[in-house]
Amino acid sequence: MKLTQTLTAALTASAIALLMSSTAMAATLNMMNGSEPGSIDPHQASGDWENRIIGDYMEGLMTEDANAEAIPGQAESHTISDDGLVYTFTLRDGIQWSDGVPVTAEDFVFAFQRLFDPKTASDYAYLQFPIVNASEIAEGTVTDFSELGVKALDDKTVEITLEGPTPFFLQALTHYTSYPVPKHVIDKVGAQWTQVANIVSNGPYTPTEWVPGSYIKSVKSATYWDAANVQIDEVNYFVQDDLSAALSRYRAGEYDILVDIPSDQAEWIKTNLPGQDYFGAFLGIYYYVINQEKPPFDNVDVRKALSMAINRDVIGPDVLGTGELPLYGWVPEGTANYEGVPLYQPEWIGLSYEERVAEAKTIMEGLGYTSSTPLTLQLKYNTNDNHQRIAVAISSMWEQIGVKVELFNSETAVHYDALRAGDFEVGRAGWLLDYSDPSNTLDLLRQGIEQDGTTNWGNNYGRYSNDEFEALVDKATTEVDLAARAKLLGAAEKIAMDEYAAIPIYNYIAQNVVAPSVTGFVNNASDIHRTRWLTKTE
Amino acid sequence: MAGLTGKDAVLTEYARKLETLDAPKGRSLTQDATRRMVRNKAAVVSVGVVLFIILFAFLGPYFLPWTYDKIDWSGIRKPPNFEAGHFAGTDQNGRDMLARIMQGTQMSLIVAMVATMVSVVIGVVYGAVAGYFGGRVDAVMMRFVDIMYALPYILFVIILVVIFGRNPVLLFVGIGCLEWLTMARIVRGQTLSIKEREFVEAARASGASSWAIIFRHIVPNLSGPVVIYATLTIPEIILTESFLSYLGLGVQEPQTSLGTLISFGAPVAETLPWMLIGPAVVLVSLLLCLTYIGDGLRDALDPKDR
Amino acid sequence: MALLEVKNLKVDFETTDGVVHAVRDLSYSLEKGGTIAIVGESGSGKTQGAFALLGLLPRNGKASGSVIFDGHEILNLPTRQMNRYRAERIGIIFQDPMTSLNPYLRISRQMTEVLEHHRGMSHSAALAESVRFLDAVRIPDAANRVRMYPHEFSGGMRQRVMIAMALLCQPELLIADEPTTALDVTVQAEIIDLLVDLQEDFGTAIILITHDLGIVAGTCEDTLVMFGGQVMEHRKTLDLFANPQHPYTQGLMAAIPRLDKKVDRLSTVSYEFMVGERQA
Amino acid sequence: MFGYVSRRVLSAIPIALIAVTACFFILRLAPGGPFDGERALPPATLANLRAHYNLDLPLIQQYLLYVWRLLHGDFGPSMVYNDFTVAQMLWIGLPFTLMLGFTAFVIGTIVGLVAGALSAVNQNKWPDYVLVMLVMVGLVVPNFLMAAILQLVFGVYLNWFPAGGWQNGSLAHLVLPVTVLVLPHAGRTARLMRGSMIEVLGTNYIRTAKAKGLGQRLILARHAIKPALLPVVSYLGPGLSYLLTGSLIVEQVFALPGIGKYFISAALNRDYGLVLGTTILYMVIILAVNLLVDILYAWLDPKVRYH
Amino acid sequence: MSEREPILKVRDISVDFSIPAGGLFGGRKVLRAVKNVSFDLYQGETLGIVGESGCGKSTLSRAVIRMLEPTSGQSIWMGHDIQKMSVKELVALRKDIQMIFQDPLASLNPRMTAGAIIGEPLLIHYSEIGKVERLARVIAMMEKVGLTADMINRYPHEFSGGQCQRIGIARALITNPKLIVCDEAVSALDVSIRAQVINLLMDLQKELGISLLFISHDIAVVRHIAQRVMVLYFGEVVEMGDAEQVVMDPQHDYTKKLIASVPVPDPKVEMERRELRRRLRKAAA
Repeated sequence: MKLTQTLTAALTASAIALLMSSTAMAATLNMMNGSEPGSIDPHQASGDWENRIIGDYMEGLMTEDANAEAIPGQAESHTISDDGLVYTFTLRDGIQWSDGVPVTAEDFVFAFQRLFDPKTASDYAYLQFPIVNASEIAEGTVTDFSELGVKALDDKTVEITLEGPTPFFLQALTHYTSYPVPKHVIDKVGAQWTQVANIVSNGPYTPTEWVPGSYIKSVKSATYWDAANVQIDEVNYFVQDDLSAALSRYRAGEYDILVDIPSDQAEWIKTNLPGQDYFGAFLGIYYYVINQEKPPFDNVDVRKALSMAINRDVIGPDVLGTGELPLYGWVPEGTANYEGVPLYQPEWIGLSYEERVAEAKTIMEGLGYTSSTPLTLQLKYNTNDNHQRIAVAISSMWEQIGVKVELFNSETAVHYDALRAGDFEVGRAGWLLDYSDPSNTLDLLRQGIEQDGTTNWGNNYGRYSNDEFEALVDKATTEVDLAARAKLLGAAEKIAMDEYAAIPIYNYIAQNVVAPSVTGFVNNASDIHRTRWLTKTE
Repeated sequence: MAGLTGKDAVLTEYARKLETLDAPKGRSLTQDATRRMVRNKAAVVSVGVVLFIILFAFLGPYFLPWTYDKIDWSGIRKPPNFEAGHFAGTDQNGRDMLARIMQGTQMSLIVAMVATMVSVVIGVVYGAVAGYFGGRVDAVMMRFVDIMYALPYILFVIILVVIFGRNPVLLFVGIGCLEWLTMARIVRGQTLSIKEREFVEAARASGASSWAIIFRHIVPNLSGPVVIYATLTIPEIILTESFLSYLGLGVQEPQTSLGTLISFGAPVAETLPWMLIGPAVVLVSLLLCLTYIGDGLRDALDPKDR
Repeated sequence: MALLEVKNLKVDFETTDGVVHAVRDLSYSLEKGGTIAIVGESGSGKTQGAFALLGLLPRNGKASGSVIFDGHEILNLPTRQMNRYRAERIGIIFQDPMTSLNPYLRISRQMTEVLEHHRGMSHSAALAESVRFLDAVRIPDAANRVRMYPHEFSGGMRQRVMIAMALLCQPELLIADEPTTALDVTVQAEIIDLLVDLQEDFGTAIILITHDLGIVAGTCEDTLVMFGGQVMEHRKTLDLFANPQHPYTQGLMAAIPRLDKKVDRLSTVSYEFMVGERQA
Repeated sequence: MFGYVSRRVLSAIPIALIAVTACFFILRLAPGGPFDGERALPPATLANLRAHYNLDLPLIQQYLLYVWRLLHGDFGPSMVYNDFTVAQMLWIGLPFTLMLGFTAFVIGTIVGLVAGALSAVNQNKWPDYVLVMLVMVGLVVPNFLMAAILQLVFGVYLNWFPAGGWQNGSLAHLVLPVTVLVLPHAGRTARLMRGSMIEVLGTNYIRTAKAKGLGQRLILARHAIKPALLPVVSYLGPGLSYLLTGSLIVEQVFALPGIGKYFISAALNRDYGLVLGTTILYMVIILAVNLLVDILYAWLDPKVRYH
Repeated sequence: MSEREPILKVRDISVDFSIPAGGLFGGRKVLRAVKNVSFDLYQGETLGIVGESGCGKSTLSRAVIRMLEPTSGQSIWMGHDIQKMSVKELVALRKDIQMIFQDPLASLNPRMTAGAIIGEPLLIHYSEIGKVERLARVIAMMEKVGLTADMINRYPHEFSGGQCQRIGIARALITNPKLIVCDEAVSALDVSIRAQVINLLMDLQKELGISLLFISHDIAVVRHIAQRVMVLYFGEVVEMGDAEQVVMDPQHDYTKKLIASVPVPDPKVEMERRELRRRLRKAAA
């Protein structure tokens, strides 16, 4: 009895000591963050690795919860006008920059003006083009920034006016392009404001150290409005391009979170690091584009045969080994604002793979392509192990239906340059959704815009063109009712997919690996995990 | 007329003599070197191994049930399985590793040969010309080499990939065009010393033209250092190729090379070891043997040892 | 007792073309302060026969037989023991003064190290002694030139440096391996005269290895003529020249164009004597 | 001496300028541009970006502008990394690259020299065979493979050293990357050293040294090392450029800061400013090292010194 | 003698070399290797040039036949100034003037067979003749210089030094030249072989009536082979005249020293000469 008591006392004491030491010791999260950030200026960034850093130190009017759903951020509340065009936000009380200067509505207005300013040359400004006069300012047709649809009604109130009803706009406001920037600092140091010596934050963390090529360190910001609930004191965002090296370092205990893995190791991780794999579908599609300006690819049957012959069931689980889900439609499962629209499925979904191949073969034979007189095509992909494997697998699948494939890989810049120029037959592409809305992918299939005598096809590399599709999407942009809008978009998706505007292959899977010491990490469709929601126990 | 000078009679007599002449073949320096080489055990073993690898790479595929680009859908990333005919396992695309190793070895060998040949031809001509003419010509030509040395190699390679991208042999002709710098320097140095040798002066005294001297007297005497350096260039190029493969600038799929195979195998060394071990063993033994052969040749060809 | 007693010295080389017998059965002896000339054409084995004494044969060379120096067998001694004879008691001068001096070290370093190593002298004492020897071999301005590098000396001067270096420890025996072959005639004469004078001054025994019968004539008491690794003739120099016995010696002497006699046609060496030997 | 160095430096300037010019135009010849990413940019944005980086000017004007800025010590902006100028990035990465490179260079050279010399002295005996074998392994294993193996064995299994990263210059973080760089460099140096040492040991002046009764150690240390070093010294220049090329793989695998990896990534991203900046920096390093090597050579070889 | 026209007239040939001046990175200075040398050479005659290494004798001989460009001076070959010849004329001249070199092995391309080496001048100057005839001439020449036809396919390293020099002589003779420049042609040979080669050269000269410019550091050899001797000392002619006369009664101090230095294979004579040299040295000091 006495023994038990002493034991318990000792245990309690040591538990307390442990607790105390862990609270005394700063919790540091070491995150393998992929590539070198190009910029941590919200208006210059363009990648998810930059988003992780920026989203931790800046906060927009709206922010993401652990499930990456939009929740109030710097704005305490908001109202939306009935026509869905005017959003009015009320800022929280007492929010301030990390140097103690209050965050005001003016900071937001300044940020949006800066975002669209042609001089800023922001890559992603177009994400906020729903705002009145945004695109006009970016294009230089409107030069008076005060005509922008973002206004400060007073220090605490921001009013944003949109061109049309945009059901995903609150979600879009979680994107870093909408973050405020500190006017008082930028006025002083200009573009140098992101230097750690100058930078101020309004989010949970403040960058304090940046060794290019190595890491960025952010520490908890005391001035953040919800600082009391932020558990992790320090975050290191490590630059690490080599994925297998990253895994080695994770295993050596040098990282707490891996945001990507070498795909061959997925199985190994599941077996050897049980419970640490956070693999979940997220909003991204992997697809092949077919140049519809080049015969015979203008023939829908050829595209159909090519699509049918791809055995999507083996690509994710076997070829990649990560278990990506087969994708037949254009809008990935789980996309918001798409309630009531069934997941798109081609009419041959019920056939077995052998039957599909047989039918595809018949189609091709009908067009005169057999194994002795094959259709020769060039398949372009940007240099990457996974793209290569898929290309190899698919070219072998296509071989069965009388298609001879020549593989051609090049660096990213060259690859996309070729896609954009229409200098390809079949090409690999992918799209990670910027915000959860069907229009984000459907816009990829919209017709090109005539300008200066040429057609700019934008991201519609395959140059798919269908007036009916166009009309439906256009109509949806002005539709306020979400259900009706979803229906319009669903119809558009069906038209495009029935015509094989492109060949979807799989739905991306987020491949995070999280150490057991880290809690609060939740798989979500946007693959956004703000450090604010995480806890680390040493 | 014929009898006037007696020339014809003399000629006839010599012509008859020539017919009966059974002059023994001399032992050329090359033959001498070969004999010395044969005494070098490491080199002989290496030659054997290299020959074996060449046979393995070029004849091996005829004895395999699978081709290098054929996908076995039932065997994706599987360890060696003799029943299915995958003696060295399969890769992530379900292709037979052994067939791919053979094809990769072929590719690496062809590429190394082509690039080496190109670099040798350019390097020898360039170096011999610079060295022989000397003076201002030499200064300008060598300055150019200096500039090339100071330029980042990888840039050229990227341009080359863009231009020649789809044809590995052409790409490596291009790499050969960049690899000749050292060869040119070595050849120039040798030429500088050879042109001081008396037999070159003898040729000049006989009225031989500069080009005749370069190609008849200097170039053949460069064969020692050229052969040695060429043997050492082969592994260098194979390594360069693997470096490029690691960066994703190597040969086009579905063709492969040892470097490509290793750069794919290295990250999965733990989970799919058969993807690394096979190509690594071939590459390392190939490079090892080539280096030993290079050393052996140097010992055999080096006139100082004679 | 003779200073040096060479008996049945054999030197074999293992080459890629098989074993080459460079020296077969070389025997001679040399008294203290005596001189002997070993004469032969290239390939006669005269040089290798001398190198074998000091264990300086190339890696692939093997010596057998017996070499007694001052009562001790020194043939094939381990390097450590041989080093006590080298330079200390037996000096050697090589044929090519251009390559035999280390081009990367000053003359001073190359000379003083001998004295420092064998005599344990301080550097400054060794330097003074070195300068004295450079003076002795008639190098002008020795005190300054001792600090120079070999390539700053002419061929004849370098050979003088070599001689000075070989004599530093005042060895009992000096082996001069073709000491003048690479030099001009006038310099050759000076060096040979120098050697003879030094021999008189220091009482050093000398083995003079040369291909030139003319040099031998005025210098050595004994002369040994070698051909193909074998001794053809070994006699007092005066006798040899007055009355050469071996056909090879005779032929050799007649083949030299002479300044003191005019002939219309040089006679050449007949190798007929070899026919019998080869078969034997 | 000063005159020589300044002459060499002056003569390097045209070389550097030609090289910069070549690089500038070759880069522009390559298809793709800095803003060809996975997503098409709206034409307005693209135009804004091009104007921002002066890419809308005629090529020759861009070139002159670049050279003009360069002469003022301005490397211009990076087109991918917006928060730093090229000069800033290089300035931050350079000390690391130099530290990594020179540490490996010094260690590799010393290890190579010692191994080569030992090998030569014991020519065709077992220490020679063992050393030659080790050297060969260093030479033939591609460095990315070596890096992966070392990382796995010493970083993960044995956990002796960190598997990557760079914490305030801790020595432990340097061990593995330096080893990867050292092996091939030491291998090449050892091969050269072995060859030249064997040659030197066969020279007449070594025979003279032996005839002086000097011990083997003294002969090696005083008579053989210096001449044997000469061919190795002339290799040091190219050797360092090999090392710098190798360092970009090491920097990538071990996730180290440093300018090496910009070399590749910037070229692939068509980040013109960064590629040129890195190129120029590398060129300056290589030219400077070559100059140092020549001076070292002259110091080692009295014949060069006096002519 | 004087009525005959010389085959080669050399007038005031000088050669300057620019050499590094020394010092770590110093400039260059001019070294005059040959100073205003003039001589005549007649058909069938041998002129010996004697001097020590570095005295400019090789430079002189090469400058005369324009193997290197002299700084000034003329050399008239059968009425034509060699120094003014065009490249084409020079090539033609090489047919008439051939050279034999010092190092028998080094002067032969190690990668060519004896036949190819000897035949090369034919290939250059008589490209019109066929392969058989060329071969025939090569064999004929080989036999003339004492080689056998079965050696035609052998490589230089398979020959002895004397045989190599015979190949060199055959190569020089095959174009039927009128003048052969022998640059230390016998210096590197062993005594016994040297005698053979000297005899061969003298025989061939007698038979073919060629002129020789015989360069050597060995005055005994020169005396034996040449009718006239020219003594060069630091690029200048210090003595020139009948060979017998120069050797027996040298006028210039340097010539005296040179002659006194040549070893004589006779112990008694050699002892006396050493005494003589000692006296000369003392006198000089």
